[in-house]
Amino acid sequence: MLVFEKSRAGRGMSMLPACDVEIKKPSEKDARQKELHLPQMSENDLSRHYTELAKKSHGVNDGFYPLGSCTMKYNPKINEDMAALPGFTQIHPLQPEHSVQGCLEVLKKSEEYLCEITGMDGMTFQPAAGAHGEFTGLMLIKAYHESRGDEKRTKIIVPDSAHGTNPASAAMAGYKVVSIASAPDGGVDLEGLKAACGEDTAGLMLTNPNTVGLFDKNILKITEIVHECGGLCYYDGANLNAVMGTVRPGDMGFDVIHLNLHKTFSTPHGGGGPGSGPVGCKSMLLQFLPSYRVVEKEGALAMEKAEHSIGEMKEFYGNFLVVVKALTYLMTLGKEGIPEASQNAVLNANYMMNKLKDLYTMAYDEVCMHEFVMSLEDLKKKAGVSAMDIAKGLLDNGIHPPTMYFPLIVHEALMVEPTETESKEVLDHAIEVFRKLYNDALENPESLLQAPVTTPVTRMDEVEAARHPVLKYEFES
Amino acid sequence: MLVFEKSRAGRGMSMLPACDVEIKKPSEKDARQKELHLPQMSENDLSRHYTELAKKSHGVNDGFYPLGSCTMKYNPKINEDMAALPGFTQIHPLQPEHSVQGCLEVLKKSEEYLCEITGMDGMTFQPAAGAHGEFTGLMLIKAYHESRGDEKRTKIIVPDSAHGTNPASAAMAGYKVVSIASAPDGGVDLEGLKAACGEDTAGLMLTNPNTVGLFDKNILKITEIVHECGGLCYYDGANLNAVMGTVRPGDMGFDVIHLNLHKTFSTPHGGGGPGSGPVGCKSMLLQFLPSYRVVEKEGALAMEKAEHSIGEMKEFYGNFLVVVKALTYLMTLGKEGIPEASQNAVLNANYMMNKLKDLYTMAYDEVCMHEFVMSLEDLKKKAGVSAMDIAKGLLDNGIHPPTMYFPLIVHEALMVEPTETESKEVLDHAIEVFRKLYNDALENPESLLQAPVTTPVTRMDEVEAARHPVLKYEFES
Amino acid sequence: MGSYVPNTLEERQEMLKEIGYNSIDDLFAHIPEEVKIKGGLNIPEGKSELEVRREMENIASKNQVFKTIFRGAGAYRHFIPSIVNSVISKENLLTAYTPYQAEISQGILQSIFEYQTMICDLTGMDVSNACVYDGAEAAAEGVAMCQERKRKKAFISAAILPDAMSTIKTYCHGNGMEIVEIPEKDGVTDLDYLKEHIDDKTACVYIQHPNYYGNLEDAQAIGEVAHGAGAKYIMGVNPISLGIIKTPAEYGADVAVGDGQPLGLPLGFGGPYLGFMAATEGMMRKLPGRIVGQTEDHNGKIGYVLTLQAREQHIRREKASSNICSNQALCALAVGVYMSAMGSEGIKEAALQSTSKAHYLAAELDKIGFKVENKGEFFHEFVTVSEKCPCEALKALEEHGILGGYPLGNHRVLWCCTEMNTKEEMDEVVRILKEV
Amino acid sequence: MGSYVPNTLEERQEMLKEIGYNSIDDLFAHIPEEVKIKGGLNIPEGKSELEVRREMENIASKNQVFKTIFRGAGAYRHFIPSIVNSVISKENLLTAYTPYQAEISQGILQSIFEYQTMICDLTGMDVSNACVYDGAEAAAEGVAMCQERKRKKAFISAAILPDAMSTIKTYCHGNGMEIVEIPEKDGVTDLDYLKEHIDDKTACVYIQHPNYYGNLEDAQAIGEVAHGAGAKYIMGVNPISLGIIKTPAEYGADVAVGDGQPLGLPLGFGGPYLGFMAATEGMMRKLPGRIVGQTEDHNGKIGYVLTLQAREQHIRREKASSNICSNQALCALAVGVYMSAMGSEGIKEAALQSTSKAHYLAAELDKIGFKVENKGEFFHEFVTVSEKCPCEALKALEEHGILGGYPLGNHRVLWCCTEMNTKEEMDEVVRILKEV
Repeated sequence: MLVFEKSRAGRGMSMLPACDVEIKKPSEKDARQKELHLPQMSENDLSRHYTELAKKSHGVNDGFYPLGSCTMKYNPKINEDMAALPGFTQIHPLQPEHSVQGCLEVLKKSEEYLCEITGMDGMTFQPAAGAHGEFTGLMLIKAYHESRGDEKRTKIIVPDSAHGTNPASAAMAGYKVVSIASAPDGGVDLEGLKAACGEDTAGLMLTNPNTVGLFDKNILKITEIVHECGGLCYYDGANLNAVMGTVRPGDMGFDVIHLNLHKTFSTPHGGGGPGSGPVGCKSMLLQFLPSYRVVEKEGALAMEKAEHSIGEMKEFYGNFLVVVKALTYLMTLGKEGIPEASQNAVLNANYMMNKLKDLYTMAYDEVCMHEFVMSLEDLKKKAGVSAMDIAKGLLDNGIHPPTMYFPLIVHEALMVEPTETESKEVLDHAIEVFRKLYNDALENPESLLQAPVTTPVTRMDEVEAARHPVLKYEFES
Repeated sequence: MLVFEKSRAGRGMSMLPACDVEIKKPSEKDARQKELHLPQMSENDLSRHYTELAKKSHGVNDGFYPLGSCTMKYNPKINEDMAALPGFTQIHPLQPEHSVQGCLEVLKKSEEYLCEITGMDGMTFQPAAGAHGEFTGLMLIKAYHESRGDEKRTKIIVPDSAHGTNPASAAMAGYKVVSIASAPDGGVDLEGLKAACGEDTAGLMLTNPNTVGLFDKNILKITEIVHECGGLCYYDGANLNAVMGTVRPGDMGFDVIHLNLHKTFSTPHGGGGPGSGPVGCKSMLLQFLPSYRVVEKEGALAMEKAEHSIGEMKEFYGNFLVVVKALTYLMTLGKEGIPEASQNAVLNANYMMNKLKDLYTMAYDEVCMHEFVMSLEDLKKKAGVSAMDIAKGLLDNGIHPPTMYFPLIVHEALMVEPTETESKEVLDHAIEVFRKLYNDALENPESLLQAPVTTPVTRMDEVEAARHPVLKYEFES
Repeated sequence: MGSYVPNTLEERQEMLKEIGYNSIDDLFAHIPEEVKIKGGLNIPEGKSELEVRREMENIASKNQVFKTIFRGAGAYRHFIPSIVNSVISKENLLTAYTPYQAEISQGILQSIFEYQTMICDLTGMDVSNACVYDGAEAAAEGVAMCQERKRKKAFISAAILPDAMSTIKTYCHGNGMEIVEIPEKDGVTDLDYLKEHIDDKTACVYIQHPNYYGNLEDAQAIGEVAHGAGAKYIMGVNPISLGIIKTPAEYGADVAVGDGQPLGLPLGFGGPYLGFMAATEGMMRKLPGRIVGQTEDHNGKIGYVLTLQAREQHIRREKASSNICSNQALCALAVGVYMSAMGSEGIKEAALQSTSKAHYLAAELDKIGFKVENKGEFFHEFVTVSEKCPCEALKALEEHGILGGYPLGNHRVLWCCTEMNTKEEMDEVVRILKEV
Repeated sequence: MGSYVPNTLEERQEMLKEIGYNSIDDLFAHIPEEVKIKGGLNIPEGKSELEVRREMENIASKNQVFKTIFRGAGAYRHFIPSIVNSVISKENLLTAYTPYQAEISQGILQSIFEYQTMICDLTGMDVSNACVYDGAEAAAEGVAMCQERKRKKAFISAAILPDAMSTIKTYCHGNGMEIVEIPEKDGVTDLDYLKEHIDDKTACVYIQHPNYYGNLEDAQAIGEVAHGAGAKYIMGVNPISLGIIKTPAEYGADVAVGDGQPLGLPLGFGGPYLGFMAATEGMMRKLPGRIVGQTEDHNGKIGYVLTLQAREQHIRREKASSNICSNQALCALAVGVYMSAMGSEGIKEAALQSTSKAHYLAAELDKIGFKVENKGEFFHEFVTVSEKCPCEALKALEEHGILGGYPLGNHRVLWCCTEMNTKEEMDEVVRILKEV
């Protein structure tokens, strides 16, 4: 039942005292005319409403969540406590600098950690999410070429295995997208790349390890090819959890990177956000960064604007409280913990892959990084059970499904990312469920076509939802 | 699965830094020999363990909880926030007085509010729960008689409808319990009381409204009879939610009272505690109070011990953080809110009772206070369905059962206390469910004998549990 | 060192052995040696929870928490009911991903559907998306969604939040739209300038209402000018103000955007906040970001799903209406809880008290030489101008634990009041300022 | 006025009408007029949430929060992992009643069963109850449960927490047991006195270990004396110390009690804390309070229930082993989370660091004239004696945000260290004291 259906005229909670100054109302000309229909609830009813909604939701805390390319790792409790400190939550973004030295220290320390981890020279925390970071990074590339009077660079090269945000971000930055096909091994096809590169190339956007979970062995060659034609290299940090502490994008030849603090650095996804997508870059791009960077000045921390800033990407300094959570995590893991996390993410993925590959067809049968992609094309042909059906079968077993139908270059794809915070028992249990579902698919396909049956609702009619959109509750009056 | 079964040797969380001083171990003679078997868990596994346990629990926040005599009202969120303020949680109980003025103010303000509500002259917050308060109150009565050299008063009169804690507390205080039968109308039988009273009477313990939910119309007469024989009158505050703001125990002739802050004043029950059972008394008993009272001295607040204190009932000053929650509630409701709460508790109870009484037999068919008692004796005879079976049927409908088989003077009793924080819709739904179950009992009794079927476990074998007690997990080593 | 990896060294070895490897290094063997880090990362060693807590608390203590705040300028301290944080701390909601798997995400989806309804109710618009990053970014997305093949010019009022102006410019530098700043005149948008310069290449006109200086614009007239030229009309609004001030719909806007921070989100040194976006029915498919719709499951049970995904990046890639993927979902949840807890009456009251207190403070400051610049109606912000630089005055307030208004240059201060400010506090400000 | 009543005035009227009444007063008509309050309660009017929050925060701010604490004496500041509060804030656990309805209380029941197991593991005893109010009350209940028809005398060491001594006396004044205080000699229980006075009327001997002064007692020997006289042996123990110090079982105790506060509960100005009680198998049915046992449901599924209820007040009334009803369940949950988060190694480490730091501080204080009185082994508390009154010294520490030891009279101070105290802090104490 919607909160509006639970609302009763005249109910409510007592939040504010009576006004202690003379009441000033807006003039008739500017006074609101339409009545408001916000819920009128007792606190008990409202609280129970959200208790109910929470019961119909599923988070990492409820169980295994191997959602490929999303890095659904455990969200440590201390992160939340630190981000809830009044010394952070109650700070106005426009307080005088001397009164926000703690906030500036958070940004400075986070930049130091993350620049060292990525091999970059500086970083902005303004971008609010990964896609926002991509757009920011591309605007830096744009500013770079413009600053050199290099106006002809109008194209961004994007592999066909990329996340949809990559081409979308390039388009927002006003670039034409050149899509290049992947090599049979899932990596960048060097010849294709060379052919695409030219004096109109602004840059390349790459995810490495790529979206099929493989580290591109030609990585140095790739960035070299792009640099040779005058383009810059953009690193999509979505998969950093696979390699942090082992390799650094900066050392692989990348000039700009965005990170997803809500993936790699353990801040929760919150049902879709807020995330944080800081963008790091090499020194020649620092002058273009948006927002402020924190610098030391006369023994105190100060905010400094870049000389040729691309301008703001949003208000203030980014999703600051999310950065607090990530810094807490960085300080906790530190020098040894960062590589330990990625090593175990990779181990867990390879363990699961190897324990499933006799049944499920792996898109690429080699060592994977932190995630792997299976193709259910065969199974679909054999049994009429699709990747979607297997995914829905997992729901009935308390496991969140892998990412479905991505990357687009693999048919009937399921992309599995266990993360390092899952134990062997959890993986073994999931392996067992996956194997059982495979057998179910062969022996009793109908059971999967009907799945899920244990969830609050069964499969939804998405076509109808899009065809006749009902996007809000209609009030009677 | 128990947490111990999820434990794996070598796992764990990193809580403490290395020791920064020389390590000092106890000598061999006093060194622990037996190995510890505490869980070894990752934070993710531990966190999910308790997520699981929480899912197998049911609180007020999950739905209607009409548990008679327990006053399961809504627990406001602001109470929890206030009790979590570092300015309260991080205060050592033995700090100098000038550094705990805020804590003392909490105790002082709470005493002022509660003394006015109960009509008492002073209060101690040391008792940790209702039963602890009862024992405290009886020790005050004992001290009173002893201080007068009145050694012959060895008996406490308790009606047979009383909570079990009443006679148990009297026994702990070294009193012999004189149980008096209730009058047919559920109240105190005046003649029986007179007969029981004598020069060996230390006092009377009474709940009013009583445990069948009725206000004793003879209340002034009752306390007068006890006083006349030289006894004191103890008020069990369990049912204060019915009358606060309308009558005051002090005005009814009571000399001592305990309150249940976790019932009447909205602090949560926590799965069985912590509660808080402050004890208030009339002026002649103040000199015997345990712990400290807060007084004003030279413009500051100070702690003062009673001259002839009965001694401590526990450490320090009681469940202080629970008192913080109750004070938050008291301040929120205030002068008009306190009677409003009790009026609506009574209205809700009468509403439900009247909507059920054509089907269910009410133990006393008159205006009830904040709760009412039904007897299912007839139904049991007719259909073989007991109070227990109806209770279990409620579980399958998402409603917490009423208190079962209490008070003892009503057979097959179900005692329903809706509280004031439930809306008409919630009551109407519950009424519907109760009526449906009644019909089920007649038409399909088997369905109730098997209930519940939707819960994590079905009915438990309690006999076996008590006969062959398994009270802990047995480790293998 | 802290670690969230459950498996012990032995278990890792066991797992490796089971899948035919000797060491973890084997799994990284295919990575070219020359890019591998030599000698480890140059960052501090990991720390125990006790140390991290101690260090973070120490860092937080270096910030000054003001008990009393009269500063807004884009971030507003309103009352946040306890129930808001209680709800958003629920881990099933906090630790979930974007609700792609509708069957186990009905709680989150329903909360977004409710949020969309409330935003529509508040703004009077037909449709709302599930939120974007913040008010400034919502403004930029709003301008972008009005772009048409033959209309690539956007008129932006100069009297808007500077960060919003800058963000719009950044986005437009990306998507190729031309920005024309409509100058400010007497604290409001210069309507004459707009009338004079608007043309048939104009995609949209954007104003903020109340504007950066707290003033109400002649919002109806501006909309008429925009529509007269065939352009869309976008209003950036303060959501609290909508409790008592005309809705964008009532002023004739096609798109309404704003920052949801005043609706239950803490100041948090600037974020996370939330950008809300609502539009007329006709612009529904141009909205960026997630949208939740109602539908039925296979058994006919009502439920909710992410819908109209054909607009989005994961389907349309470079042809998407925006690249947005993660938004500020948990903030939208907080906003939903806030609006439910306050209710219609609560929001109205917050609005009424905010503006009433601002008018009281303005009058009092005016009396002591901080002359109020605002000429027409203003909501809960206003600008004072004084002969002397206000730096001394603001410093004096700071020393009393009061964050005064936001200095605009050397003589002007932008003040803000909300329902959190008491008369007592305001009288204290006046007393302190008199003494300076 | 704040209110948590959902029903509006109209709804109340409607409900009254439906059941045949005109007004709420009708429902109270049977209450004698002469006892009714005239003119309402004399308490302040109700307040909005904003006002209540403001006032309570203001009250809390009148307390001084010490960053550094060297005071114990019954309340100890140990590290509390973040996960502890995260778990006990879950509302299904927080807002539930005592788990009488086992079918919907398996989570709470299992958590208690786990708690009981951990307490048994920590103390080495056979059975544990589900907790009582706190350490002092647990001691009093422990003494009471040893009473036998012909044994009504209890020997109590004078070297225990004063509140525990007082509580034991109060309880014994109620139940009629005679208390004999065993004097303290050189900071420990006078064994010779006990040997001399114990007799066949003695029900039990109670000591605290480590005792009030931090000293380890000759616990083995005391137990042998007790048992030699046919009496029960009760030990009050600090649970953290059990990480490294012999268990009560190893010393031969029949009953072990203590305060669980060090295991994850905040100082909280003295409560809520938790009293744990464990005993040998033979004394199982004498334990007061709730006990959870494992059993099966009708389908053979393992589950948990409240058991051995024949001991309890709601069944046995005046013949119950105790009157306890509500206990400190949520605190027991916190203790369970704490012990799981710390694990065996964590508890050992906390114990080891606490004692190591106490020995460091003792040595340093001894050097500067605060002579350490403790003669034998001590755990994490110790007593210094100085010629001058320590009041000046403690005040100086206070001014630096340090809560020093607890003054015992005019020359002695009882100090405490835990893993929370750094060497740096201790060196600062010494530096400050030197200057006084």
